[in-house]
Amino acid sequence: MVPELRQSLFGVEFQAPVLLASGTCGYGREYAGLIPLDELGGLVTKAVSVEPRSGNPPHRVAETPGGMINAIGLENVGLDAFASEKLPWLRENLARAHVFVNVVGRTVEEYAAVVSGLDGEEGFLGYEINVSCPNVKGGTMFGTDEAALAELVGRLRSETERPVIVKLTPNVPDIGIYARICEENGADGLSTINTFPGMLIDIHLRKPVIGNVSGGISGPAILPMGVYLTWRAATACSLPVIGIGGIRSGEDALQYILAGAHLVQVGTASFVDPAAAATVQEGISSYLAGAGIGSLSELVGGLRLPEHGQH
Amino acid sequence: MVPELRQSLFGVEFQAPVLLASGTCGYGREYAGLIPLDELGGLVTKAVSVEPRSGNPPHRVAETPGGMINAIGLENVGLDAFASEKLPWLRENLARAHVFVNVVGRTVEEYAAVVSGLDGEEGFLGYEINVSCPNVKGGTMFGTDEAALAELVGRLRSETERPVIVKLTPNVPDIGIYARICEENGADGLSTINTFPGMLIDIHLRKPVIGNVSGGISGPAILPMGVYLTWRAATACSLPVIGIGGIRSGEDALQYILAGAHLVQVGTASFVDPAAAATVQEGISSYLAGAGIGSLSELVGGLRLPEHGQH
Amino acid sequence: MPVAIEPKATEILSPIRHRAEVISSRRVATDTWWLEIDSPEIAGRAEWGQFVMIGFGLEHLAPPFLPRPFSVAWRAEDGRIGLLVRAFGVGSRRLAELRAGEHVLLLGPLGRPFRLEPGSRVVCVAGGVGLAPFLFLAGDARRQGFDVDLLYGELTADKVFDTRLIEELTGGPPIVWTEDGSLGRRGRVTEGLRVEGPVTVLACGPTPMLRALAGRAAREGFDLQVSVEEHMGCGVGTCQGCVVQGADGRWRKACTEGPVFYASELTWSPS
Amino acid sequence: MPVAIEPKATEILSPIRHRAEVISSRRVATDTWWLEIDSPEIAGRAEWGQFVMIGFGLEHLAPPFLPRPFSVAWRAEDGRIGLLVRAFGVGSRRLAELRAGEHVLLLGPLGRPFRLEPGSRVVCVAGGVGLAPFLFLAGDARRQGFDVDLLYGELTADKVFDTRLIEELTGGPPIVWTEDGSLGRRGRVTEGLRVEGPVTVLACGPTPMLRALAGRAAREGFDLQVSVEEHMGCGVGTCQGCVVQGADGRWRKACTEGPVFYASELTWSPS
Ligand SMILES: Cc1cc2nc3c(=O)[nH]c(=O)nc-3n(C[C@H](O)[C@H](O)[C@H](O)COP(=O)(O)OP(=O)(O)OC[C@H]3O[C@@H](n4cnc5c(N)ncnc54)[C@H](O)[C@@H]3O)c2cc1C
Ligand SMILES: Cc1cc2nc3c(=O)[nH]c(=O)nc-3n(C[C@H](O)[C@H](O)[C@H](O)COP(=O)(O)OP(=O)(O)OC[C@H]3O[C@@H](n4cnc5c(N)ncnc54)[C@H](O)[C@@H]3O)c2cc1C
Ligand SMILES: Cc1cc2nc3c(=O)[nH]c(=O)nc-3n(C[C@H](O)[C@H](O)[C@H](O)COP(=O)(O)O)c2cc1C
Ligand SMILES: Cc1cc2nc3c(=O)[nH]c(=O)nc-3n(C[C@H](O)[C@H](O)[C@H](O)COP(=O)(O)O)c2cc1C
Ligand code: FES
Ligand code: FES
Repeated sequence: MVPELRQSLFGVEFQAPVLLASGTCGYGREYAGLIPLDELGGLVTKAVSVEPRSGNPPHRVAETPGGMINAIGLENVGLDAFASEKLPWLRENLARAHVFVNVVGRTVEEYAAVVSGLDGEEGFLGYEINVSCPNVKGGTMFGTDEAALAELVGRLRSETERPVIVKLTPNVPDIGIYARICEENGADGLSTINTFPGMLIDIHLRKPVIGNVSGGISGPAILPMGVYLTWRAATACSLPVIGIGGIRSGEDALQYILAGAHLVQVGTASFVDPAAAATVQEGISSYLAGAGIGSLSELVGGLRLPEHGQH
Repeated sequence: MVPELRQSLFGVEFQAPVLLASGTCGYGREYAGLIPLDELGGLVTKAVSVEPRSGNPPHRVAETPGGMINAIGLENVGLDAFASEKLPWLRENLARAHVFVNVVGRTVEEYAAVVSGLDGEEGFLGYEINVSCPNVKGGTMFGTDEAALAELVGRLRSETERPVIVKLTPNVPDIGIYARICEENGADGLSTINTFPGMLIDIHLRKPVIGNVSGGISGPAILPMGVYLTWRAATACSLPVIGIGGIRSGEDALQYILAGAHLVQVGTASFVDPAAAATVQEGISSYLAGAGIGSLSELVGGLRLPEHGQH
Repeated sequence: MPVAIEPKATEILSPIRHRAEVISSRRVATDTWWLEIDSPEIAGRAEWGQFVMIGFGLEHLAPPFLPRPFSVAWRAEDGRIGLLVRAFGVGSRRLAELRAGEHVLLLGPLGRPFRLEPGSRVVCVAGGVGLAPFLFLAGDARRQGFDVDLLYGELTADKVFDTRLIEELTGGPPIVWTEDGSLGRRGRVTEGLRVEGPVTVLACGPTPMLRALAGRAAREGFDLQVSVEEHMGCGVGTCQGCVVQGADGRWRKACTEGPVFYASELTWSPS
Repeated sequence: MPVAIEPKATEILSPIRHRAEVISSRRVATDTWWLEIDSPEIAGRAEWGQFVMIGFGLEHLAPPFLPRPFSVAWRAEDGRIGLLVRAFGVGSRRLAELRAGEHVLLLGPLGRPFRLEPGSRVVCVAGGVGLAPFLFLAGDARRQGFDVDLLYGELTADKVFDTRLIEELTGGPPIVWTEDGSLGRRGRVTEGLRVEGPVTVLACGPTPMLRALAGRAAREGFDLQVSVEEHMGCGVGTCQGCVVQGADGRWRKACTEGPVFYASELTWSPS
């Protein structure tokens, strides 16, 4: 018996629970021919901003223990070129995998401009809102500023009927607060988590390895943090959650799913092996088959807590 | 030429910059005979609370990718037994390595009771205040609550003339804010960082592996986060900083030192190899010798930033 | 006449940490390997039931990143120690794959050993790789004049460690039980335990097996020593990671207060 | 008469990802190894100057956790590819230690290759392991009738890759330079470059060397192709990690727009 991986979510059906994470799969086309994109759950594009952004000076990536650091600087082609040059390929080549457009901005207006600018186009399902961006107005990130986040989510809700997924930032004392703000302001789902701020120093040159000084840490190193924050977010509100962080096997993905995620994303692991997302998907399927579980959805949020736990 | 590792700090001289981290070296005695404790910079005891604490149910530790999770639950013998059973051994057996007592509490009063209760004793230099503890009054951690932290540090300052080091928690949007609160309220130094909240799920049992459900993540996986937060804390205030997180080589330690740390602590690495702290210390020394650097203190905070960095 | 065996363990000597070379590795059951490691330091000091922490050192990040506890299953005159390694999860699988010439980091010998009462018959009850400490103990004890029974249970025949090697190492044949009866007697190894006259009962194996034996020991009134398992961080008492619950409800460290406890020292909560 | 070499690279075929076995490993200089890997798929398609990402796959956590870029230094009829691996940092040290029988994960062939202009003399300027792509290119080009000079510079003699093997692979002796004069000519390899008549100058090596050549190319007005190095995440254009600065100030991806660029396409900021 082939286990059922399909789930209905955000008004559509996902054929499988694994998506490629934003910033690690370009605009999809780069992986064409190399991996079976259309057999995955979907993908999230590189961030799109209203104007093109040139990004940070090199080095932009380097290895850290069990993971990596990156500071790309949200380099992207901008809204117009995305719509005219990138979206058509996705529209024409993906029939079953769903596409989310990752959206960034420096002001609420900038985010709203991307959403309203794209909303009439075809070839994607919805938006993943990256709130780990500095807010020009407040100085802090949208994702760590309760009022700014509420305003942003509410505004984007009014711009579109498509699913709006908010991708939360991990470096807050209580992610549940931010999860509830998203829910109360009309988001359709959450992605947990973005990268952790980190820094790598070249001790010989006495300089940061990364041109931007600091960057975001991703990869297996952050797996247990991602599982925890996914569990906290999923139990703090009733929105569906997409689990992200360090996933490189079916077992890793199932930790997120038991913690409450409906879908997962694979990021850094695709650099280690472009076949990672497919491997994760097969790993989930063969685990279910081996354990005699008919459908993945039986496991979502299926974590059993001990009575004595004092989390 | 043997490089100079000594540094004057907190009113005393540290013969070397490497200390054993709290919770990973018991009360020192457990390592006696196994590693040359008195040749290190020092050690930080397991947390001491006013009453004994029994701690969490098993499992309390497990491996995570490139690191580990722990939820010991601050099990400790309590103030009185610490003073009568543990401190004498440290006093009698350590002539050169300095001892910090790691202090925990559920209220400001409990912290203050530990500090005032121990202050007349001999055998230790000062206190490392663990603020990653839930505050009974506010529900949040002391380390993520600006007002509670200010009150706590101010109160402890009034209880003792000994060095008070505050050990900061990493899961805040801006650690610089907390660093400055410590400085303004009279702390003598900072330790950065404590563990990251995380979770590990046994997918077969569908249960958290850790008896306490969630725990703290430590080890190499968190090295780049620790370096970043040390740099942020060291540049946000003028207090000396002790760098902690994932250190297992002289090179790792030197990243922290260039980021602004005067001293470092080695935790999880001692489980992998009890000789880790000595290895780190030798690694620092041989790096300095090879690079022709006469004294470690030349490197403290010696990070050079590129002009374009937009951290 | 058996001679009294004095445990030196209450004041444990500092353990030794050293890099050691794997001398040989041999598959002895479906998922189990017999490793011999060159460690004169540990071979010279290990007592029955003590264990080592075995890992790969600071540069290794893949599992096992933290070292894992394994019973000293054998110690040879020439300085080798033997470990019986069952590929259980991802970390022990890597250890089971160790090949001659590879190096490991050893810390040991660790923990409180088994104690034998002079004049008593010794019954060892081993569940699965719980056999390990008894390979070492049974042979020594027989040479010292003890009358030893070694009861050894597995689920199925393919998991049973080479019985000729067991006989060679321990100086006598084990009494093998399999749950499906595919080798030896059929049923749970605990059924094989008969307690008559002065007897020292020692047990090592999965917690449900130990729990069952502890229940019998309490009901039938015999002394039982058990070697327990718990996740370990340090192996030397610093991390407080390895606790099991004492009879008084307080936590006891498996690494330094155990791994061998009298069953009566512990709380046996229903699983 | 040399034949025109048409680069097929603008529309690059999808790269291949596969597990491959190391066939042999041989130390060829103090810190440099020559690896042969069984990869008929990549051997059959690699072009001059293209590279592979080489790593250990998803279970490996120690460096190299991320795969590392290495030039295809050779491709044999029987499906082997050759890599010239210098132990530079901790990741490449592990790759240099690869032994026959070990497996790696390969992704390739990747990137935009060198282009040869028909009728021109070919001068390859190699700094250190920048030699790698020219082992493959020089032999092929000579067989195709090109007149090829291979200038090869190292700091000291002990770093120089086995010159007989170079001659065997490329069909001619390299012109060796060492900075200390311990082998071949003394000085920087760039001093050896004479540009007369129609010439295709190709360079691979450390950035300061490329910068010096780019300066000369601009001043003396010859075409120069350089193979650049930058940290890479994916190797296939998805991560935008590997940028170098284009002449117009915009970032260019070394993995898909390079690694071979005309020097005039890039900004050469003073180091
Ligand atoms: C004192 C003692 C002696 C032992 N002697 C032997 C022996 O002789 N032969 C043998 O085959 N096995 C023995 N074990 C069990 C062996 O240590 C575990 O099978 C092994 O640690 C499992 O690791 P893993 O990575 O394969 O398991 P995983 O389940 O993949 O490990 C995940 C995590 O669990 C921890 N863990 C899991 N099971 C155990 C366990 N039982 N003990 C400690 N940590 C655990 C690991 O440290 C890791 O953090 C002994 C255990 C103890 C405590
Ligand atoms: C297109 C291309 C072809 C190459 N061909 C060869 C070759 O044929 N032979 C050879 O010996 N070397 C070659 N290199 C260089 C080789 O990739 C680096 O020496 C190697 O990646 C260094 O890794 P490390 O872990 O040893 O270095 P470390 O400095 O320890 O690595 C730390 C980090 O830096 C990154 N890094 C460091 N240097 C480089 C680099 N130069 N390129 C990419 N990432 C780097 C690593 O990915 C890692 O994240 C090539 C590089 C490129 C870009
Ligand atoms: C090179 C790189 C670029 C990224 N770019 C983006 C981005 O543009 N927008 C975004 O929301 N997240 C971005 N991320 C974060 C990932 O989508 C993901 O949240 C994170 O890497 C954790 O997952 P992982 O451990 O599987 O990589 C990027 C990550 C990497 C490594
Ligand atoms: C088993 C264990 C117990 C710990 N107990 C304490 C503690 O009692 N008090 C404290 O401030 N930190 C405690 N810590 C945190 C460490 O002191 C240190 O901050 C953290 O582990 C990061 O350093 P590392 O990566 O070198 O281990 C503990 C860590 C571990 C692994
Ligand atoms: S394993 Fe650390 S105290 Fe027992
Ligand atoms: S290495 Fe990822 S875009 Fe070039």
